Amino acid sequence: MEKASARVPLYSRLVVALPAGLFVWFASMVPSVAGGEAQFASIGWLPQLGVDLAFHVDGLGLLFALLITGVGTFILLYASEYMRGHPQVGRFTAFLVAFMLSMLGVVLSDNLIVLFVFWELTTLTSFLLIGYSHGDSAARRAALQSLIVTGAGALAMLAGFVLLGNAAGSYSLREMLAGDSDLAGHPAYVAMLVLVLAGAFTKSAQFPFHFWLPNAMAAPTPVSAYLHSATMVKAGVFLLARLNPVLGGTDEWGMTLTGFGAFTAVYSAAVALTRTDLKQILAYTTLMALGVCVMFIGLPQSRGADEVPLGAVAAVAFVFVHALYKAPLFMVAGTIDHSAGTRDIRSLGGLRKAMPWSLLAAALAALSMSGVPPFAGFVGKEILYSSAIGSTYGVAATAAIVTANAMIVSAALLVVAVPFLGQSPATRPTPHEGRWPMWIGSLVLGVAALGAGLFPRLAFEWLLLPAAGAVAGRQPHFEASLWHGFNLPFALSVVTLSAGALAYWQRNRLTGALGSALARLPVTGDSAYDWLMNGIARVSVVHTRIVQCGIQRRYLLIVFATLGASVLTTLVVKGVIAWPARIPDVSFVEWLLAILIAASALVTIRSHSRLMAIVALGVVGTGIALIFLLHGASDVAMTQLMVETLVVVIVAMVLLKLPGFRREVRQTGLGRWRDAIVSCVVGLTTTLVLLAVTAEPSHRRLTEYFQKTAVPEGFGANVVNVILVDFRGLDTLGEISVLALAAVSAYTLINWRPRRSARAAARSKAFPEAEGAAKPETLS
Amino acid sequence: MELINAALVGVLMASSVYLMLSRNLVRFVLGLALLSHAANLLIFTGGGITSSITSRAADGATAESDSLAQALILTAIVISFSLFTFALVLAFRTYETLETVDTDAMRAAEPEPSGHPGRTDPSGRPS
Amino acid sequence: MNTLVLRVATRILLPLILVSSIFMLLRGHNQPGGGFVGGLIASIGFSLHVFVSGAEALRRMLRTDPRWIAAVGLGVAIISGLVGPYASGTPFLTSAWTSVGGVKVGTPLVFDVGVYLVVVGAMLTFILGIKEQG
Amino acid sequence: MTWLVAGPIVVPLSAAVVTGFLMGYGGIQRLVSLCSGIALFGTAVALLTNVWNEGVTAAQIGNWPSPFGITLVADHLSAVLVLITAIIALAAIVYSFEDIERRGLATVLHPLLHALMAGVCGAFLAGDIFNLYVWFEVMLIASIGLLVVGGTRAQLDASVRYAALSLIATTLLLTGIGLLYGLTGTLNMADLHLRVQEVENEGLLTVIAVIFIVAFGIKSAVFPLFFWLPASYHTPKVTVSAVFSGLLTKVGVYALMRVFTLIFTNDIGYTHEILLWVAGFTMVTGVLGAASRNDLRRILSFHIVSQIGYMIMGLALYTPLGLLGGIFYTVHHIIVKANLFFVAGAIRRFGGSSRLARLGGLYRDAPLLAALFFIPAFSLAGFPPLSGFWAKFLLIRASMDVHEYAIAATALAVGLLTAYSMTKIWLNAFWKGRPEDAMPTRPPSRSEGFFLLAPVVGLAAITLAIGLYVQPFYELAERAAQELMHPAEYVGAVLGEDAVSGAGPSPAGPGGSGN
Repeated sequence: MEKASARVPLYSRLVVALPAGLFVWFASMVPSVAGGEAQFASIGWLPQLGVDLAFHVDGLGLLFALLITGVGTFILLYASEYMRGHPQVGRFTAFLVAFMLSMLGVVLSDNLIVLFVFWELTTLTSFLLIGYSHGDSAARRAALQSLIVTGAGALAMLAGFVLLGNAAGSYSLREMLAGDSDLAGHPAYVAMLVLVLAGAFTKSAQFPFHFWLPNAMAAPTPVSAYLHSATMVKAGVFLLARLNPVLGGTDEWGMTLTGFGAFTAVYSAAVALTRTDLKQILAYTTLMALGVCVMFIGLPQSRGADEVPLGAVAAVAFVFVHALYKAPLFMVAGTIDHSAGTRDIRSLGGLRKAMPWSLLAAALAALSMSGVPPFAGFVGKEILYSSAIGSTYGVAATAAIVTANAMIVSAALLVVAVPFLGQSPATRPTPHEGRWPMWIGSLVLGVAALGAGLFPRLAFEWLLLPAAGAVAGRQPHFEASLWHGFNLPFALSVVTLSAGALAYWQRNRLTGALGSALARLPVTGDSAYDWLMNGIARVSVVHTRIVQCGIQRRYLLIVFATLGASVLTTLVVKGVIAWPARIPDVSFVEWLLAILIAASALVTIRSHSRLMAIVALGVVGTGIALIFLLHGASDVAMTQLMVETLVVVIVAMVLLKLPGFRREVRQTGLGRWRDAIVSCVVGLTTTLVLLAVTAEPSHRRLTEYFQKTAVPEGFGANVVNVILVDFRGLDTLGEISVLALAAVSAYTLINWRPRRSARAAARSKAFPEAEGAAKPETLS
Repeated sequence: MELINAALVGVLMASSVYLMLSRNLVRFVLGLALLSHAANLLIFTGGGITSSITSRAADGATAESDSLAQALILTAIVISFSLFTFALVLAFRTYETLETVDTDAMRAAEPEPSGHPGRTDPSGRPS
Repeated sequence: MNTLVLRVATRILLPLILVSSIFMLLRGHNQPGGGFVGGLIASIGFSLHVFVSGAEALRRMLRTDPRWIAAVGLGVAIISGLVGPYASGTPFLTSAWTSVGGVKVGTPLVFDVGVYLVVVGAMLTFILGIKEQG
Repeated sequence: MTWLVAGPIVVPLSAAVVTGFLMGYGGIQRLVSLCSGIALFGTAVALLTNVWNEGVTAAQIGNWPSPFGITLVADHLSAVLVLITAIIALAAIVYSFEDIERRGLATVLHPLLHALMAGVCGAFLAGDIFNLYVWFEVMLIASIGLLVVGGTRAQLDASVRYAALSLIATTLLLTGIGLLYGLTGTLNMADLHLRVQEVENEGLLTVIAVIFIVAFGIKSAVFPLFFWLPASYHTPKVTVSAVFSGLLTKVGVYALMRVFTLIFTNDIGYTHEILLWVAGFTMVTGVLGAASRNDLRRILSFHIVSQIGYMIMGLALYTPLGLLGGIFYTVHHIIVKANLFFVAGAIRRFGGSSRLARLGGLYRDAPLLAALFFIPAFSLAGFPPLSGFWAKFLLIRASMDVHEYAIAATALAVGLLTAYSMTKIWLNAFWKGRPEDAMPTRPPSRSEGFFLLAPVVGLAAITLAIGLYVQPFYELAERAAQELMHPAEYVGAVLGEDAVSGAGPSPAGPGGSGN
C-alpha cells in the first residue's frame, strides 16, 4: 500500500500553512472574545430576502473554529504523509481544504441560510472524500449513503430554517437572540423543532440515523479522523448548541435531545465493544460522544439548583475533550494500518517497540478518553456527572452516562492496549514507526489534553465558558478545577473506571453477550436504508412502466381522457352548459351539408378500405369548404378546396404505398367501447363549449376596423387578403415558414437514410440504443 | 345555425379522436386531418357567423362573416396542411424503416432496452 | 393514365393554370384570391404535370430545386418587410406604397409574391420528394 | 426601439433562409451560422438592456395600432428568456461543429436550428395570442425536423410519438384561441386582459382556461400529458436534444405563465389550484421516471419533466415570490439542463456509451469532464452555492409563506431524489471502474476538446455566476415577476397608458365601438 519511494508533492506540505495560519488568527481573537466582544462582519448576498454573508465570531464559533483549524493543521500534515504515492492526491487535498473552509463557514455564519449553504458544502465535500477509494463499491455506497441521509436531513432543516426565519422575522442568529419573539409559543414551533432536529440528528448521526457514519469509515483515515471525529459530525451538535437559546428551554426540546442523545450514547458504546476493526471501534465511540453532546445540550437542569447552566458547560467541555483525544486515536489507527497492514485487533499486538511515538500519543489520548486524572477527559467527565446528577432526569441520566462512559473506558483499552501491549501475533510483516508527520500531530494533541487537564481554569476561562455562554444564552459562573474533592461525581468516576477495566478484563464474555443481543435486533438502520432505496427503485420502475409504457395509443387515450374529463368537469362545476334559447332556422342546404359531412366522417372511421377513407375525407373537406362559401368566406372556401385537392393527391400518393387497414389487429370490444366513450366525451364537450361561446354577445370591433381601414390605408378591397399580408403579416410570415420548413424536413426525411451495412443493421436491431453513435450519413 | 355547426364540430372532433386512438398510424394521420377541420370550423362558428346571417336578413347585404376569423382560418388551414403532409411522410418513412404501421409494435425508442430493468445497483456495483 | 391525350392536354393546360394562378395572385388584394390560392393553383397544375410526365420532366422544366424556390419566397417575404421600415424607420413589416402608372404598388404585394413562391416551392418539394421515392 | 423587439425573430429567420441556401457549402454555412448566432446574442443583450432601462417595450408590427395589428412585446420575462435562448443557440452551434459531421447532417441542422430559434423567440415575444400559436407551429415543425433528421429507427419511432402529441397540443391551442376570440372578439393579449374583465359568463372563461392548461400542458410536458418527452429526447443528436431540453418545454411553461397571469386570473381558486396539483404530480412522476432509467439521456429527460413541476409550482402559487421563484427556476433550468445534455454527449464520446452499465472510469481518465458534470448536476439537485439552490430556496420559501406545506415538502423530497439520480450517474460513469469488456476511454482530440467542452465550460460558468452572485439575477426575476403580477405596465406599453387607467370602453382606435 505504501509507496515509500514516492515523493510527497510540495503543495500537500505547503497547504498545511493555511489552517495553521488561520489557527493563529483565530487564536489572536481569543482574548477579545473571552472578554465578551464578539467579532462581526457582513456583506449583502441576497439582501432582499435577508440573506447576508454575515459572520459572527463568538465564544462558541471561536471554539469550533480553533478546533477545526487546529486539528486540521495536524490532519493535513498527517495526510500529506499518509497519502504518499496514492493517485489523485491533489484532488484529495483540495477537497479536504474545501471541507475545512466549509466547516469554518458553518460555525461562523450568523445567517441561517448561509449556514445552510456551508452545511451542504460540507455534505458535498465529504461525499467526495468518503468516495475517495472509488474503485471500491463499499466506498461508493458509503458516499452515496452519507449524501442521502445527511442530504435528506438538510432539506428538512432548510424547511425548518424558512419557518424559523418567518417566525422570527430574520435569518440572522444575532437578531433572533436579540429579538423578543416568543418562538416557543409559536404555532409552528413543533414543526420547526422536528425539521431542524432532523437536520442536526442526521448530520450528527444520532440514532436511528447513525448507520452512515460507521460505513463512512471506508474513507482514508485522515478523512475519518477529521470529518468523523473532530468536525463534520460535530456540525449537528454545533447547530443544536447554536440554536439552544433560540429554540431550547422547552419540554419538547429537552426530552427529545436527552432521549435521543442518551440512547445513542449507550447503544453505540455497546456496539463499539463488539467491533474488531480499529476504525469501527473508534467510529462507534464517536457516535457515543455525539450522543453525549446532544444529550447534554438538551438536558434540563432541575429548578432550585444553582443558576449555573451546567448542561451547556458539560456539552461544550466534552466537545473540546473529545476532539483532543479522538483525532489522535484515529491518526494512530491509520498509522498502525499503514505499517502493520491491518486494522483488525485480533491480528494486532506488540507494536510498542516498533512504534514508540505512536504508543505515547495513543496512550495520552486513551487516558484522556477514559477520564483518568489529570487529563482533560477527567475534568470533562466530572462536569458531565455533576450536570447529570443535577438534572431533571437525575437518576436515569446519570445511569445512562455512567454506563456509556464505562464502556468507553473499555473501548479505550481495546484500541490501545491490544495493539501495542498485547501478544504479537505470529505472522505479520514487520511493523515500523511512521515518519514524523504521522505521529507529531497526535502527540501534540495528546499533550494538549494533558495540559488542559492540568490547567483547567485556563481552558475554561478563555475558551469553554464563553462558548458555554453562547449555548446557554447567558454567561455561566463556573469555577473549573481538576480536583473537587471526594464527592458523588468522583465516586462515579471511580465506578466508571473500575467497571471499564472489569469489562475489558471480561471482554470476551461481554462482547459475546452484547454481540448476540445486537444480532437479535430485527432491523438495523443500514438494512432499513437498503430497504428504502430498493423500494424507491422498485416503485419507480413499476410506476414508470405504467405511465411511460411506450404504447402511443395509451398516451393518446390518457391525453384525450384528461382533456375530456377536465373540460366536462369544469363545465358542470361552473354551470356553463347552456342550450340555445331559440330553435335556429336552418336552411335545407345547411342541413344537407351537415349530414353529408357527418356521414362522411363516420365513413372515414368505419371504412376498411383506404380508398374509401380518402374519398370520405375529401368529402368532409369539400363540405366544410362549402359551409365557408355559404357564409361568404370565399377566400377561405377557395383555399380549402385547393388544399383538399392537394391533400387527396398527396394522400393517395403516400397512402397507397402503405399497408391497408385490414392488417390492423382489431381492437377488443371493450377497448373499442372505451375509445368510443372518450371520443364522444371530447366531441360533446367541444360542442357544449362552442355553444356556450356562441351564446355570448359577439364583438366585431376588430373586423369593423379592418373593413374601415383596408381600402384607405391598406389599399386593398379584399379585407381578408389585406389582413393576411398587411394587418397580420407576421402571422403569415410564420405560416409560410412552417410550410417551407415542413417541405424541407419532409424532403430530407425521405431522402436521407443512414447508410448501414448488413452487420450494422443486425446489430442495431439487437441494440437499438447503440444507433447513431458513429455512423456515416449521406444525402442520397 | 350555430347549433348545427357546433354539433358538426363535435362529430368531427369525436371522429378524429376515435381515429387517433387506433393503433394504425395511417388512421391516426387521417384523424389528424379531421381534427384540423374541426378546429377550423370551430373558429368559423365561434368567430361569429351567426351575426352575418342576421345581418343578411336585416339589410340584405352580401353575406360577410367575420373577416379576421377568415384570415385566421386561412392561416390555420395552411399550417395544418403543412403539418399533415409532413406527418404523412413521417408515417411513410416510419413504415419503411420499422416495417410496420402498428404503433403498438413500434418499440425502437421505448422502453429502455435493459436486461435487468431497474436492477442496476445505485452504487454502481457490477451486478 | 399516361396517354397521349392527357399529355397534350397537360401541355396546353399547364400554361393556362399557371397564368390563372398568377392572375389569382395579382388580383388577390382586391378580390378573392391572393398568394395562397395562387400558389395552390400553380401547385395543382404542376402536380398534374408530374402525374402525366413524371418527376424528371418537372425537374427539367423548373431547372432548379423547388426547395430553393421556397427559400427564395421566404427571403422575399422577409425583405419586403424590411424595405418599408428601412425607408421610414417604422416597425418591421410596415408597408410602403408607391404608384406606378396609376396602380398602387406596395410591399404587401411583394410579400404576397413571397407567399406564392413559398407555397409553390413547398408543394413541389413535397410532391417531388414523395414521387421520386420509389 | 421597436427594431430590437422584432430582431430576435428576424435575425434567426433570415439566418435560416441564408443557411438554407448554403446547404451545399459546409464551411461557409458554419461560419454564417455562427455569425448569426452571435448576432442573435447581440440583439438579445441589447433588448434586455433596453427593457432593463426603459421597462416594457412593445413594437406594433406593420405600424398598425394595437389591438388591430400584431404586437410584439418584450417585458423582463420575455427579454431574459430570449437572451437565454440566444445563449443556448450559440452553445449548440459551437457544439455541433464537432458533434455533427460538416458535410452530413449539419447542412440541414443549421437552417432548422435557426428556424427553431425564430419560433422560440417569436413565442416569447408574441403579444398576440394567435401569433403565439403561429410561433408554436414554427417551433414544432422545426423541432420535428431536427428530431428526425438522421432517420434511425429510434428517431423515427420517437418522432411519431412527438409529432402525434405535439400536433394534438397545437390544434387544441388553436381551438382554445378560437373560443377565446369568439368570446372576447380580440386576440391581442393586453387587450384580452381588459376584455376578459367584461365577460359576464366567467364560468365559460374558466372552461376555456382549462383547455389552455391542457394545450400548454402537453407542450410543457406536465403530468399526465408528458409522454412525448421521455419518449423522444434521448434519440436525436446530442446538439439537438440539448437545445430541446433547454428550450422547448420552457416555451410551454412561459406560455402558461403569460396566459395565467395576464388573461385567466378570474378564477384563481380553481385554475391555479389545478396547476398546483399538476405541479406536484409532475415533480414526483418525473423524478420517479428518472430513478427508473439507466441511460444518461433518458435519466436527464425525465428530470426535465420533474423540474417543469417546480416552474409550474411557482406560477400556481401566484404570489410575487412564487412567480419570481418560478422564473428564476426556469432560467436556471434552461442553462443547467442544456449543459447536462452537452456533458452527456461528451461522456458518450469519450466513454463510448451513454448507458450507465457500459460506462465507468471517467473520474480517473477525464477529471475535467468530471468537474464539468459535477457543477450542473449538483446545481440541478439544488446544492448550494449553485444556481439550483437559490431556485429551490425561493420556491420553498414562497410556498411556505402562503402555507402550502404539502407542495413544499414534495419539492424538497423530489430535490433529494434528484440528488440521488445525479449521484447515480456520478457513481456509475465516473467512480465505478470501467466494465471489463468496454473499450478503453479515448482522450479527446484538440478539436473535440474545444468544441465539445467550450459550451459546457461557458454554461457552467453561468451556473456558478448565478449561484455566487445571485442578487442581480434575483432582481431581474423580481422585476419580471412584478410585471406578471401587475400587468398594468404591460398593458400600458401595448395599448397606451389610457387603456390602463380607463379600463373602460376601448382603447383609442377608429373602430372602437366596444361591444
